[in-house]
Amino acid sequence: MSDQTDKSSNKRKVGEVDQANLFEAPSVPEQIRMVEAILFASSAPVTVNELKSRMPQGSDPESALSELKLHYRTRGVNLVKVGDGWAIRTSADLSFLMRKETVETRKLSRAAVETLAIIAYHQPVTRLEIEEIRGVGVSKGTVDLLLEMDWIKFGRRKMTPGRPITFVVTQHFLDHFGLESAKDLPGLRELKSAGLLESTIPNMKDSVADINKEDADLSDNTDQPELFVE
Amino acid sequence: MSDQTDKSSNKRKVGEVDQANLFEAPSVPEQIRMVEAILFASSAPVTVNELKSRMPQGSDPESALSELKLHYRTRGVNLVKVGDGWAIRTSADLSFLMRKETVETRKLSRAAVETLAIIAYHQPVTRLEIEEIRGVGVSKGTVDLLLEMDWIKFGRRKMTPGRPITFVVTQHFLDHFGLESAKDLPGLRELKSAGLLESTIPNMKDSVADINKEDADLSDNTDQPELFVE
Amino acid sequence: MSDTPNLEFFPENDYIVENSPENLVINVDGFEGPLDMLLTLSRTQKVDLLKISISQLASQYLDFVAKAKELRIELAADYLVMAAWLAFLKSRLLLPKDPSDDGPTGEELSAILAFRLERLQAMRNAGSKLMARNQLGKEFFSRGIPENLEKKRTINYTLSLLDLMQGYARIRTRDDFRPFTADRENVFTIETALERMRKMLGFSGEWNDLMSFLPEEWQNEPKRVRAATAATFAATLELVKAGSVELRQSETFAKIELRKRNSE
Repeated sequence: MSDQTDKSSNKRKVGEVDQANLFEAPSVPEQIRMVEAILFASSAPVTVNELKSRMPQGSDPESALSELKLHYRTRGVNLVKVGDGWAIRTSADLSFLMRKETVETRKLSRAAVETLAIIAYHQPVTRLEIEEIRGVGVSKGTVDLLLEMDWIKFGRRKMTPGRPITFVVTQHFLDHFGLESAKDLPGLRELKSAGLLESTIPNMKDSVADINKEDADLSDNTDQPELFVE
Repeated sequence: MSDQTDKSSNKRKVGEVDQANLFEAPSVPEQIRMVEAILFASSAPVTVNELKSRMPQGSDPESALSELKLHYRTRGVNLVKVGDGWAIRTSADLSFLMRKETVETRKLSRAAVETLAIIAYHQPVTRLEIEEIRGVGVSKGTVDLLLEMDWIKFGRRKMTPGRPITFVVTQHFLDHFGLESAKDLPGLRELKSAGLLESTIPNMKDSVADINKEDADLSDNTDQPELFVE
Repeated sequence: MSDTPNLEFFPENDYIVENSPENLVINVDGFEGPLDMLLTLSRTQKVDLLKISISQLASQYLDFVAKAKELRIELAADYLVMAAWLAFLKSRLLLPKDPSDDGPTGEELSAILAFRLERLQAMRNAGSKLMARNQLGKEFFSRGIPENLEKKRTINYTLSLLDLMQGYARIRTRDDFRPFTADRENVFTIETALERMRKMLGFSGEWNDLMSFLPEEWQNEPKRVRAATAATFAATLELVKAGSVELRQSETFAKIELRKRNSE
């Protein structure tokens, strides 16, 4: 605790001094306790902004979060980042103790898993693009199920003819699979460098002469999912 | 963390040694992690027996619990005994964080504005009189809201049959509008010259408002409501 | 732990298809479209997907379609589209390249198909990897007793003095347009006054105080006096206008007097 207190002077940025003085922000250990309490109490991830809005003025939840992350690193519960939120979750290595808490979840069909994977790795992606990748139509039921599970949501429209709506994964998806962001999807980098995340399909009917991976990489940059543009 | 490891040798009671050897009980820090995770994830307080049954054989949840209790003593959440079970709870002093306060600015409803205006201009005024002036009933919600906002309060009873209670505006109301007294409210003539009244209003009405202003303090004037139905 | 997929989808080997077309017993319904079937067929070649013989794959697929036709199995349109495309691909692979033809070569078409198969396989693997991850509510858990966030909504009502005054003004103006129903008791209508005046004027040729025309029961309460006076005065004006009455007043605030006008 004491070292946290020592750090407090460094933590405060120069511009914040006035405000901090005005509002008498809580001490750093106290702020850590506050963030801890808020995160423990919530089953859903809490954003930094929400922490800020609930804590006394002048609080700096960000540094409290990094202290807490460190503190819980080796404990039975950990502080994890989920999208733009933070949550406390039990350590995955203790899952064997948790049989009792496990809730029976419905089994996803292969179509649903594939569709989910395509949305996660290709997002934002249109229904047509999903169908092109799977080589088969996507049933409404599959999309509805994923929407209902709050794993996918509608993204913005594509700037292509017809302005089709896109799908993206949700914060809840990240939370469910323990991902900090969609960039942390397993094997994403490899897939990308192998050119397998291209959203355009070489046209089968009048295919262009030089379809190869280099071209595929260069093609259609405007449609590149923003998440994966590096 | 390190001090917990050091303690592990002391924690094991003599009688348990054999069992512990047989089943290789987890280390004390590990047991603490387990208890921590189980308590966190459980939807109800967990008894020592239940902890024992869920943890690997040879575990000593009691000492893990007392370690945890000590550990969380000063933190944002505490380990508390609930009945014969144990649970993690927000520190009592931080319960104020479990409130999400949102401030919403709303326009007062038309009914409330009119009711308030009538009370301000005609006070002390009974509910029936307000209804006569407005030409429609006054809902309890409207009156309650104005009472709750501390803009109106009950005045004394009128000396008419049924001795109805009257309403008057409060000091808070006067402060809010920067008025010395309700008499400072502009009269109908001023409202008219400010363009707030239709010019078709007969002159008589102006004088009525002026009478009202004068009469405002003469209060219990039973004639008052009638002044405004002409 | 993390190697075990948590959400089962049909395991890949449910689709084992014997290499020879004779044994090809496929529940087409079990396939997720022609691309999925091609992917399954490609696995029978027991080589890396990158080294697969597209030509052989195309043949397998076309054999299947032929067999299905023979067995009068109805195939969905996209299976037939794929068959047509594969037949085209095969012909391109077999025929020597015509330099005047700027269409895609058989190799190019093969590359396209290989790419699509590879990509579908990649997505399938990604889905497995995703499902094999530790999942919330399975391997890791959120707080079992989440505390209810007490949502306290403070509503600040805004009201300016102007709003208040406008509200009052609104009521007062509205009164003038509201059907006049209130307080019949203390209302003396012009109609009543007119009727009364006409009767009284019948036997009056002298100047008379307007106030004397007021009914007795309207002469006590100030409020009633005011109402009756106003109505009687208005009625008098009507009668003056009609030419049946003369009106006079000697000075400001003096008595108003009237008399019946001679009709000649």
